[in-house]
Amino acid sequence: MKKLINSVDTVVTDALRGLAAAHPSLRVNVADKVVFRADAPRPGKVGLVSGGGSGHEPLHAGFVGYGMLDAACPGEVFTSPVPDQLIEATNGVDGGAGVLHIVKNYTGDVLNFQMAAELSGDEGVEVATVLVNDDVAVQDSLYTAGRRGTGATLFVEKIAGALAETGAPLADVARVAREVNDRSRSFGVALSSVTVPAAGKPTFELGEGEIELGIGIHGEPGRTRAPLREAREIVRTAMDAVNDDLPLSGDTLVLVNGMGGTPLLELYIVFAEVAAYLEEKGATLSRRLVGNYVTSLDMQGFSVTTCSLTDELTRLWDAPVETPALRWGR
Amino acid sequence: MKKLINSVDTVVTDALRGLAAAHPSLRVNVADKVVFRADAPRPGKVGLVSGGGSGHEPLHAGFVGYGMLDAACPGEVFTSPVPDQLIEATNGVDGGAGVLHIVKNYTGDVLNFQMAAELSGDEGVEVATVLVNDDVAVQDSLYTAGRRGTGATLFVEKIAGALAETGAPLADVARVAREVNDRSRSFGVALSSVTVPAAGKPTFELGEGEIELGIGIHGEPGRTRAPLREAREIVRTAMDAVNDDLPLSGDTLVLVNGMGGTPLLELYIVFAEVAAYLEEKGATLSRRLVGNYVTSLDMQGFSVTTCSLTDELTRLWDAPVETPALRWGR
Amino acid sequence: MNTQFFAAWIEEIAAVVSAQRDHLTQLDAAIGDADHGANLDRGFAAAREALAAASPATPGALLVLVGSTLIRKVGGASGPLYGTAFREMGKQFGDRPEVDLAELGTALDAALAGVRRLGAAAEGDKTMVDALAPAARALAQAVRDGLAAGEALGAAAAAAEEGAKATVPLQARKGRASYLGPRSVGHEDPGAASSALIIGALKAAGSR
Amino acid sequence: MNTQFFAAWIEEIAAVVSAQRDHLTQLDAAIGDADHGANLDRGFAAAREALAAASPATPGALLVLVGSTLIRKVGGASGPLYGTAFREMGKQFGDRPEVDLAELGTALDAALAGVRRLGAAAEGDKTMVDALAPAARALAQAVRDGLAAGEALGAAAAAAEEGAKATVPLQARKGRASYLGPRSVGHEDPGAASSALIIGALKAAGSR
Ligand SMILES: Nc1ncnc2c1ncn2[C@@H]1O[C@H](COP(=O)(O)OP(=O)(O)O)[C@@H](O)[C@H]1O
Ligand SMILES: Nc1ncnc2c1ncn2[C@@H]1O[C@H](COP(=O)(O)OP(=O)(O)O)[C@@H](O)[C@H]1O
Ligand SMILES: [Mg+2]
Ligand SMILES: [Mg+2]
Ligand SMILES: [Mg+2]
Ligand SMILES: [Mg+2]
Repeated sequence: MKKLINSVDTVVTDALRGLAAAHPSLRVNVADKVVFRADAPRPGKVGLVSGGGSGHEPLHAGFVGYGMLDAACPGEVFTSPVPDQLIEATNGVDGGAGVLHIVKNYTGDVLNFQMAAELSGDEGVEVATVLVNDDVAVQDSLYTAGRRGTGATLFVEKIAGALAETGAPLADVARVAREVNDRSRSFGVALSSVTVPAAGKPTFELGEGEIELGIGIHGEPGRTRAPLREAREIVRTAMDAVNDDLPLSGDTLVLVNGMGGTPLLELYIVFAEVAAYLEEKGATLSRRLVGNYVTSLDMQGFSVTTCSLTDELTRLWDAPVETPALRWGR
Repeated sequence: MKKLINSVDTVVTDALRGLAAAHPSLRVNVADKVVFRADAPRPGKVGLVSGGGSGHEPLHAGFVGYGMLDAACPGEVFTSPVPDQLIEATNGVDGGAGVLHIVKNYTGDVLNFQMAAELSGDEGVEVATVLVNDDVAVQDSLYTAGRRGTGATLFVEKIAGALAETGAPLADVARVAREVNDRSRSFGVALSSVTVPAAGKPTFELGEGEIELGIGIHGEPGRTRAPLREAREIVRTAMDAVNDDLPLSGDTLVLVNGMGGTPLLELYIVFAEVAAYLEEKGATLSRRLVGNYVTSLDMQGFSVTTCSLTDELTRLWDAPVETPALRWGR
Repeated sequence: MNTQFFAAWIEEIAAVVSAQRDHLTQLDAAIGDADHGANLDRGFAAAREALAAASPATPGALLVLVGSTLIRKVGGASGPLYGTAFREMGKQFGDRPEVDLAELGTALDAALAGVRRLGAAAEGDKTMVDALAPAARALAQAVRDGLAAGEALGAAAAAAEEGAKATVPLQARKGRASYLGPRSVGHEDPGAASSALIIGALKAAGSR
Repeated sequence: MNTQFFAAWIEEIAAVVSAQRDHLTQLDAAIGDADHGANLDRGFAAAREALAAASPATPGALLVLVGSTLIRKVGGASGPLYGTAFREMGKQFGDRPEVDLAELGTALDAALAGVRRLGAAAEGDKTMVDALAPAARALAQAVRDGLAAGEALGAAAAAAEEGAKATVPLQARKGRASYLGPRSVGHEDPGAASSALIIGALKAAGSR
C-alpha cells in the first residue's frame, strides 16, 4: 500500500489539521472530528449537519459553508461517525430554528444519526432527518438494506442549504431535501478497487480487462463484473440503469463524479457521452457538474447522478454557495 | 491499461466535447482544439493564451474565463500544441491590446509557441511571452533544458489574468507574470508512474516501497528514487528543496497539488505538514489552494508550489475569477 | 459471575479481536467495506481503557460502560449494534454484585432483542444475529438442562461458532453485504464471525 | 533524385516509423514522456496524406510541404525540429526538378543547421543532432570520394545509426531527458533513433 500518510491511525485527524490550515472559513475541532462553518450557529437559520465515513472527500467537510452545510462529521475511513460527534455538531449549529440531518442510507450512518437525533432531541434541539438513497444499483426491497446514498447527497446538501440560507423553516428545508432525493438517481462504475489504509491492500481484485458495475462509494464490490469497454458503452450501461428507474425528461441536473483515482480528462470523456445520452432521450442538460465530489479514496471509476429539476430546485441550485469544494455567486 | 476512453486516438477531442457540454461559459473549437472564453476577444483587454500537452487537467482549459485565460490550446497527451492552434487562439483573443503567451519551459512548448508568436506577429498581433520555470528539481544550467514549468503556471495565469482584467497594458501584464514566476518555486513527488494512453503501459515502474523525487508533470522519472516514508518526511524533503532555492519568508501563497490519482484526503495530510513547515521557517501561510490543478494523468503523488507574495500580487490573487476550475468573487 | 469475570471477558474480547483484526477485515473486504476488524479493535481497546479508568463496581455498570464506549468509539453499523447489546445486558443486570448463569442467559436474550430492535434483522439475514441467536438459545437450553457454567458457556460458544459458519451459504438481506445480492453468497458474515469471538471469549473468561 | 524519389522517401519513413512506433515510444518512456513514437507516426501519416492531396511538382515543394505538415501536426519538441529540417532541405532545393548527391548533401547540412539554430543543441548533447550530424558528414565525405548514390546513402545511414547508438552512454543536456541528469545515461535518445530511421529510409528509397 502506497499512501501519503503519517500512520494508519492518524489519517483522519492529520487530514483535518490540513483542512483547518487550508480553509480559514471553517472552524475545525480536530480532536472531536467536527467541522463547523466559522460563523455557526446562525441565529434563526436552520442548521444543516451531515457526516459519514472519511474517504469520500470533499464530501462532506468540503461542503461546509455559506449556502450549504453548517457542520460535517467525518468518521474513520469508511466508518460512519459516532453519536458524540453528531451531537456536538447538532447542538453547535442550532440557531433556534432546528437542525436537519442529511444521512446517506447505510445501516451504520442511519443508526448513529438516529442515536444522536434522539439525544439532541432530549436536549431540546428540534431535529429532522432526510435519508439519501439514490443508487439504482441496489434494489430497494425488504431483502436489502435499501438503496445507498451516493452522488445525490451533494444535490441535497446544496439545494437544502440554499433554502435554509433564506431563513425557511425546518419543515420546508426537510421537504425540499426529500424532494431532491426523490428526483435523483445514481449509478457507479469502478475500474479498480480501493485500498483502505487500515486494511493495507485492495478490497477486491479486478483483472486487467474487467470493471465492476453498480459499485457504491466504500469499495464494496458491485453487483456484476463486466469486461472493460469503450467509455461510450460503459456510460450507456450506467445511464440505462438510471433511465429505467426514472425516465429522463425535462430540465436535468447532472453530476459526473470521479471516484478519486480517475483523471479529469477521462471524466470529461464520460461527460460527453452522458450529454449525448440525455440528448438522445430528449431531456435537457440544464445544470451540470464534472469532477471529484463524492469519492472512494483512490478508486478509479465514476458515478453519474441525475436530478429532474423544478423551477424551485433550479433557483436554489443557482443560489450563491461558498464552500471549499463548491463555490459560485460570491 | 484501464481508462475511460473511447479510443486512444480520440482522447483529447472526446474530452473537449465533454468540456464544451459541461461549460457553457466556454467556446470550444473541438476540431482545432482551441478553448476560448465565450466572450473573446474583449476589446482593449490584453488577451492571455496558454497551452501545453493534454493530461494536466484542469490546466489549462479549466482556467479559461473571467479574470484568467482568454484561450487555451490543449495538445495531444503530453505533447505541446502545434503552432496552428496557438495562432488561432492568439488571433482570436486579440482585442487590440496584444496577447500574452504563458509558456511552460519545455523544449516542445517553447518551440511551438515561438513559431506561433512569429507568425501572429507577422499578422500584426503584438505578442509577449512569459516562460514559467519554477521546478527546483531541475538545475537551471547550460547542461539542462532549464527548469520545468509546473504549479506556478496556475499562479501566473491567475495573477496576470486579474491584472489584464483591469485593462492594464501588455507590458505591465507581462511584467507581473514574470514577477510571479520569479517568486515561485515547486517540487514534485510521485508514488506511482503514469500510463500514457498511446503507450498503453506505465512510463516507469516503481516498487511497492519506492517513490520518485523531483518528478515533472509528464510522467518523466524524477531525479532520484527513494524509499516510501511518512508524509511528514516526504514533505520535508520537498520543502527543503524549495526553501534551499528561495528561502521561505513573509506572506506566502501555497499550492498543494495532486498529480491526478491521489485522493484529496491525502492532499490535506500533505498540506498539514506543509503548513507546519512554513510555521517552522517563520513564513506566513497567507493564501492557499489544495487540490488537483496541474495533474499528470493518473499519477499518484503531489507537488508543492510556493510564491512569495507582495501586496500587489495578493490583491490580484484575491480578485474575482470565474473559470471551470477556479472561481471566487462572482 | 462477578465484576471481575466480566472485566476478564472484555480483556479476552479485546485480545481476540486484536489478534483476529486482519481476519475480520478480510471477511468484511469480501462482502463489505474492509473496516470491521479495525472498528472492533478500536472499540474494545477503548472499552478496556474506559474500564481501567472508571473501575465500575458491578457487572451491570461495567457492561453499560462497555456498551456506551462502543457506541462512542466504533461508528459504522457494528458500533451502535454491539454497543446496544452490551448496554442491554448491563441494564438487565441492574446493580446486582454477582449474577448466575440463568441471569446471564436472560441478559443475552436482552442483548439480542436490543440488536434486533435496532437493526431489524431476522435470523437468516446473514448478520451478527445469526451467531447471537443460536448462542442465546444454547445458553437457555444449558440452563434448563442444569449444565455447569463451563459447559454451558462452551455450548453457547459452539452454537455461535456454528451460526457464524452457517452464514456462508446465505444471501445477505441486511447491512452492506445486501448490496451484493447473490454475490454475497459463499462468504462468512464478518459481524457473525466477531459475535462468535465475543461469545467464545465468555467461555475463555470463565476458565481463567 | 527527382520528386518521385523524395515521395518514396516519405513513404519509407512513414512505414518504418509506423513499424517502430512502439519502440520509439519505449525509448522515450525511459528518459522522456512516452510520446515520440505516437508523435512521429501521426506526423508522417499526415505528411503522406498531404502529399497525396497536393502532389507537389518538385523535390523542394515536396519537402517544404512535408516540413510544414510536421510542424502543424506533431507538436512537442520533435515537430518543430523535424519540420524545420524538412523545410530547410526543401528551401535549399529551390524549384529544381531533380537534385544530385552533392545537392542532397548541402540540403542535409541546411536541415542540420535549422535544427541546431532552433534547438541550440551541440553534438554530444544526446539529441537527434547526434545522428543527423554524422550522417551529414558521411554524405559530404561520400560526395568528395565520388561514391555512387547507393553507397553514399548507405554510408550516411550507417553513420546516423552509429551516432544514435553512441548516445547511449551520454548524459542528456537538451530536451526532456536532461531533467534526469545522470539517470539519462544508459539509454538511447529517441530522437537520435528516429533520425537514424529517417536517414536509413533515404537509402531504402534509393534502392526501390
Ligand atoms: N441491520 C443489521 N442488523 C444486525 N447486524 C447488522 C445489520 N447491519 C449490519 N450488521 C452487522 O454489522 C456487520 C458489519 O459491521 P462493520 O463492518 O463494523 O460496519 P459497516 O457495515 O458500517 O462497515 C455485518 O457483518 C453484520 O453482521
Ligand atoms: N533542443 C533540442 N535540440 C535538438 N533535438 C532535441 C532538442 N530537444 C529535444 N530534442 C529531440 O527531441 C526528441 C523528443 O521528441 P518528442 O518526444 O517527440 O518531443 P517531447 O520531448 O516534446 O515529448 C529527443 O529525443 C531529442 O532527440
Ligand atoms: Mg464501514
Ligand atoms: Mg511530449
Ligand atoms: Mg464494514
Ligand atoms: Mg516525448
